[in-house]
Amino acid sequence: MENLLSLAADNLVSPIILSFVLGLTAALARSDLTIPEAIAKAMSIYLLFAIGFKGGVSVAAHGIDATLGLSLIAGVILSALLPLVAFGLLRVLTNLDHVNAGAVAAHYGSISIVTFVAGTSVLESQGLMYEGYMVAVAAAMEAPAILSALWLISRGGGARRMDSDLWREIALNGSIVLLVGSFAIGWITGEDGLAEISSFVVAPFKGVLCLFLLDMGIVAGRGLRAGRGLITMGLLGFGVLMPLIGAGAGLVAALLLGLSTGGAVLLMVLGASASYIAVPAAMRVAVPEANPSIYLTLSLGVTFPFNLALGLPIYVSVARAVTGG
Amino acid sequence: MENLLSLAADNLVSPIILSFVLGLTAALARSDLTIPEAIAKAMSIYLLFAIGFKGGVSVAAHGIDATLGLSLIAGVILSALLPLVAFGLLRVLTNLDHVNAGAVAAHYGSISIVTFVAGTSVLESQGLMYEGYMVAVAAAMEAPAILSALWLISRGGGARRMDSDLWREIALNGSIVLLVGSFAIGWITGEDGLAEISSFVVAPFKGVLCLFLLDMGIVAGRGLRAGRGLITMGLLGFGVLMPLIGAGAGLVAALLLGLSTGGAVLLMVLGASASYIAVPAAMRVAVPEANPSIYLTLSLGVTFPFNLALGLPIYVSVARAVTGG
Amino acid sequence: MENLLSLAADNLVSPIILSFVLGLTAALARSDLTIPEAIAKAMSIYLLFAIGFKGGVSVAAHGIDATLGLSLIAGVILSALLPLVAFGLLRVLTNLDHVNAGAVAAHYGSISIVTFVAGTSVLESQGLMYEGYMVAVAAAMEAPAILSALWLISRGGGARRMDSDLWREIALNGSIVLLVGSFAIGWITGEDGLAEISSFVVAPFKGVLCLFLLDMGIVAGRGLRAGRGLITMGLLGFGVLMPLIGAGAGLVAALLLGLSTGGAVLLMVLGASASYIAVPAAMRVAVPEANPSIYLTLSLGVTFPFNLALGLPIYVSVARAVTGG
Amino acid sequence: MQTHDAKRVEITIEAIVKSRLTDALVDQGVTGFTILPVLGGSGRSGEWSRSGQVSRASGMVQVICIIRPDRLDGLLSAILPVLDRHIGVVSVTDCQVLRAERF
Amino acid sequence: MQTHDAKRVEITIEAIVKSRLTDALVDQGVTGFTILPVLGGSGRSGEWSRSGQVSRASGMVQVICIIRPDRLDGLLSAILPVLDRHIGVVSVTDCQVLRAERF
Amino acid sequence: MQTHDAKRVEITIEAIVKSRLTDALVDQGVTGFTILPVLGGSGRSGEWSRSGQVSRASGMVQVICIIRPDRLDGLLSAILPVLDRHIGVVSVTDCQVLRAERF
Ligand SMILES: Nc1ncnc2c1ncn2[C@@H]1O[C@H](COP(=O)(O)O)[C@@H](O)[C@H]1O
Ligand SMILES: Nc1ncnc2c1ncn2[C@@H]1O[C@H](COP(=O)(O)O)[C@@H](O)[C@H]1O
Ligand SMILES: Nc1ncnc2c1ncn2[C@@H]1O[C@H](COP(=O)(O)O)[C@@H](O)[C@H]1O
Ligand code: NA
Ligand code: NA
Ligand code: NA
Repeated sequence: MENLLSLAADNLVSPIILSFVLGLTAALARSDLTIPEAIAKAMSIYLLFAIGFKGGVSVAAHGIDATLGLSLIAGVILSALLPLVAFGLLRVLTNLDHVNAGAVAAHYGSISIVTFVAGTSVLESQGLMYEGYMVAVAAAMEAPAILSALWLISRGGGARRMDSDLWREIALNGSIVLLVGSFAIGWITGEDGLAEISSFVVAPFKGVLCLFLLDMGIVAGRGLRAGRGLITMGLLGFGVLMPLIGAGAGLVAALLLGLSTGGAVLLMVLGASASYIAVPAAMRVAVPEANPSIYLTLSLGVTFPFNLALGLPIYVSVARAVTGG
Repeated sequence: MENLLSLAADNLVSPIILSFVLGLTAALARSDLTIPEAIAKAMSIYLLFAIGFKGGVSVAAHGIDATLGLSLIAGVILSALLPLVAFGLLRVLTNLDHVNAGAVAAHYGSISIVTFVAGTSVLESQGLMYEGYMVAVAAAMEAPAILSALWLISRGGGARRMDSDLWREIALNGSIVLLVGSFAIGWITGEDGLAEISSFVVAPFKGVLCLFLLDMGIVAGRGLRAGRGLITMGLLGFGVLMPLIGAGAGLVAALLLGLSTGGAVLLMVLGASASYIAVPAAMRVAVPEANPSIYLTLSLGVTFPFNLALGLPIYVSVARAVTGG
Repeated sequence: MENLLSLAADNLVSPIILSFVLGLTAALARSDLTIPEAIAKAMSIYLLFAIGFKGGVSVAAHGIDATLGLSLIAGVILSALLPLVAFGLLRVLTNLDHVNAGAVAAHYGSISIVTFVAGTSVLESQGLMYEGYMVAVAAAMEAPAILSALWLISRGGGARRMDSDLWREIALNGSIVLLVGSFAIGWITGEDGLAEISSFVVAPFKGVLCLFLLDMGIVAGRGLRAGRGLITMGLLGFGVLMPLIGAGAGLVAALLLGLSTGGAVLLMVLGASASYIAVPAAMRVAVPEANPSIYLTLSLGVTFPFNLALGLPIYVSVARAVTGG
Repeated sequence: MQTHDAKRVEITIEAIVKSRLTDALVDQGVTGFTILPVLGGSGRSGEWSRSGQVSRASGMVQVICIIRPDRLDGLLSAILPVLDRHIGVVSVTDCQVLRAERF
Repeated sequence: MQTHDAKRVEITIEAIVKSRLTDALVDQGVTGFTILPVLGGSGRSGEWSRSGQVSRASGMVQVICIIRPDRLDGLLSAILPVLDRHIGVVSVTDCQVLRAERF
Repeated sequence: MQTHDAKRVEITIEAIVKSRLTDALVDQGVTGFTILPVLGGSGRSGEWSRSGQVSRASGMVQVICIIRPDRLDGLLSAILPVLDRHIGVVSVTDCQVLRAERF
């Protein structure tokens, strides 16, 4: 417990978290501080490329163990099932209609790669190892949640349009392609490849993450200001409870798979985090009736900061206690 | 004197200055070399974040001494008084009306953070230390000049509109928020924080500064071409004289405060430099009648290159001679 | 031969090539992965600045030898003559009219700086030295091809408009100015300058190159999809044959000049590569009737990947065999 | 100067369905259009701005389509299914064009 | 296709007073508008271009506002105070819109 | 509100000849115009998009020019030589402006 508190305190004074706080504060105070759209996209491309590449290199270095395939399958299952839990919870805690509830549920089954990245940072500062292929698990968890949420929504009436555009949106969206592609590049080129570009993908990584979180703070703050009226106590409760449930599910899966402590933390983070890039785009295409302010504010304004500030230290402490790592 | 000349020569052959010269030359020769707006903004965000953060870390490392508070107050006073001097000088040397003279004066009371950054580069290459909190002094000097210039203008007739938008523009403009915010982050996270992101905020810093100065050279060159007709001998004289006066005032303040040699140089630089980001924006809101070509050309096309090429070595030499550093 | 194969294999598994392949694949699969225009421009500015600067520093370090001037002249001659060869070859292999054939020919006389950069990467990984002024030769080869192609086109009827805009477009286009300017900065500031900014221009260089090639892959892939119908077998043959001819001409020139093995490789690469930045822009101004899809698809979609994947190892092997390096 | 009557259709629509919209245009035989970026806006679904956004979920574009008057109805019917499901605005203006044979 | 008369107001104005302008619009009950980025331009105060600028002092945006004809006068009077002090241009065009109930 | 008749000319043209076009405008005495960025488009020469492009060879801009009706013919003749050689589209719309003395 003491451990958890000191970890939480340590976590809160990292430049990464404080950058998010700065952005959030600036936006809530209505400062005109903004990051140009092209730069925000560039930083997200950089982070995806770097995290994918490093994951691939780590797999090349440590070899594939039997659990890789099983972990991917576990990720897919988690991603597909968590929306059902989220949907049920939303129907209990809030009065969202089934379309909006389904759209929100899709976000919580899927994952936030930035939360994942922040998790790896914490692990590194704690000296905890993790399986390199967790990046591939993250990629695998992006899409299944979308399909199961669309199924939930269509059950409630009104057939969803699953045309080829939507399939392409889901399967070939830029962030998945980049993450999987750079993972493959890292795997193929291995340690030699890393040596060539490590002063690009490793050295400045945390600094870029700071600026990216500054931007996320700004966007979240603007969203919270605009969505003030939308976020009821029920939604707020959901936004804090659901990540804990997702983390719990991730922990169970990790124990069944026999992952390392670090790997368990990351699977908890993946379960706990909610998408704010890929899923919102898919929902605009497939379920335009759903209100984007609800799912964006919830995912970016509530769950993301919760995971960043409190979730991460909790997941690390619990995983350590349970796995004895 | 010899020392000054060799310093000036050294200064002129740095990649930073030459990058500015390259941009200036390209624009004057009407090359189509341009830096996209989003990239220029990103570089300025990077520079503000890095300089603020490093300043904060340095305060965390060396502790606050009694002069911090006094230096902030001195900065505010300098920023508030210099516009009065500038205004008087403009009325003597030029025939600008009181609105345009007031708008120009606001720029010279405020500061240019890029000139400040170039100053810290010179100090580092000379091995001179400086107080980390000078960054906070820079931030404190951004705004007071605006208020005193608006007072000057309103004295001349026509009440200025000081509505809430303008207050927010002045107090919460992005560059101040970012500078102060990253200073706070640096202060809180200290050397540990720096260790985490130094390969982002320290290592590539000078290189980014080169590209940023390339862009400033381009913008200044385009401004000079467009503003050819506007810059009279009187204005030119003002653009060179005023920084010397501002540096003198900064030196006096530094001696009274008992700053280190490096700190004295930086306070001179702050006094000498003219804003080209925050103040122009505030003037467009508060004094739209003033002609932006005049103040932008003067600040960016005359005073900025003067400080960069000649001012910096002069200020270093004088500060060394006076403080014996 | 064995050597060539292993070199080719090594080359193919570098992160640089694989990033291009990733971009190409994503675009062909119609993924929405894109790099914002401003970021693509910024990366190209960074690469030009870094490569020019490093070339200049290397000249400052090793001094100018007599062959510098001769190499520049050789480059100009190569650039001026290769379009004639290309034009003839196009008239034999394809049924392009003389306007389109001339426009394509201009691209092959000129050079691709990214191919050049990829060439220097291969040389470095092979431990081969090269003359630093090859960057200046690259700059000298950008423009002459345009003039000789315009002469070819005007011979076929319809006077070309060589007005001052076009001259400026050719002589002062941003990439030449930046390359020559940063070369000069590197030359003037020398090793000292490099020490100041090497963690910007050297350390992250290859990583940025990866992302830039990712973008080039995307653009090439989109071009290939759009230009499917345009690329006949004849054009394809030209796109592969012409770089070999250009490389041959480069090799002969290198032997006459007595360049090092690495220098010979780079002159081969310059001969072999086809412009895709400067020349397309000049052609739009001077020969708007020519179809940009033809020359862009050929240069970016056929010759660039050919050089990257197969050309480079071939040129290195041949140059080693011939110069005994 | 000889000019001809035409219609200028300006469609402000979510960026994410841009290709759905242009596909509908092309299906209808409308192959000429220009796409402008949109910085931000406000409507019944609130205010939004482009800066800092990473997701493609928010963000709109403006598609401009100049056509011969007699093709207007076909165009509007073709795009209506896309517009019906997604937020967006359409305006049609009378205009004059040079070189009518291009439209 | 059933269309309705409307007015398309296009206001090119300094970016820095954008929120002042949109506040004036919202105060007047006009909550629908679209904002386009502007790359550069030229007018009585000379030529300017966006590239490389860091300061928000230069730079303009174009605010497009489609409204029912009877609301035009109110809108114009609401924005005039902002326009009077700042450089900028306004044009009003007759247009046709689908789904008039939205305006 | 007192408004005046004017013409709104919108020229979509290759970015690379932008300065050629604006020089032609200025020569003709037309010193007021606004330039909008263009993201992409489609026409007889196919579809294109701005993203990822480095070369200035592709890419278009939209030049908007509001003028007094009697100056339209002069303007069109002035820009025709540029338009003739380069791809692009021109539309002219009737509009109303405030403060006619500025145009
Ligand atoms: N009256 C209007 N005039 C101009 N643009 C509008 C108008 N109404 C809506 N828009 C644009 O369409 C988007 C979506 O509108 P809405 O569907 O009403 O939320 C807004 O963000 C604006 O960009
Ligand atoms: N006649 C015009 N047509 C289109 N845009 C104009 C016109 N006049 C001015 N503008 C735009 O308004 C800005 C300011 O104009 P001005 O106040 O005349 O300097 C210019 O930079 C242009 O972007
Ligand atoms: N009918 C049209 N409506 C709007 N824009 C068009 C139209 N035709 C062409 N354009 C624009 O002009 C560019 C060149 O057209 P084109 O010369 O037909 O290839 C296209 O890429 C579009 O941006
Ligand atoms: Na999740
Ligand atoms: Na000052
Ligand atoms: Na060549």
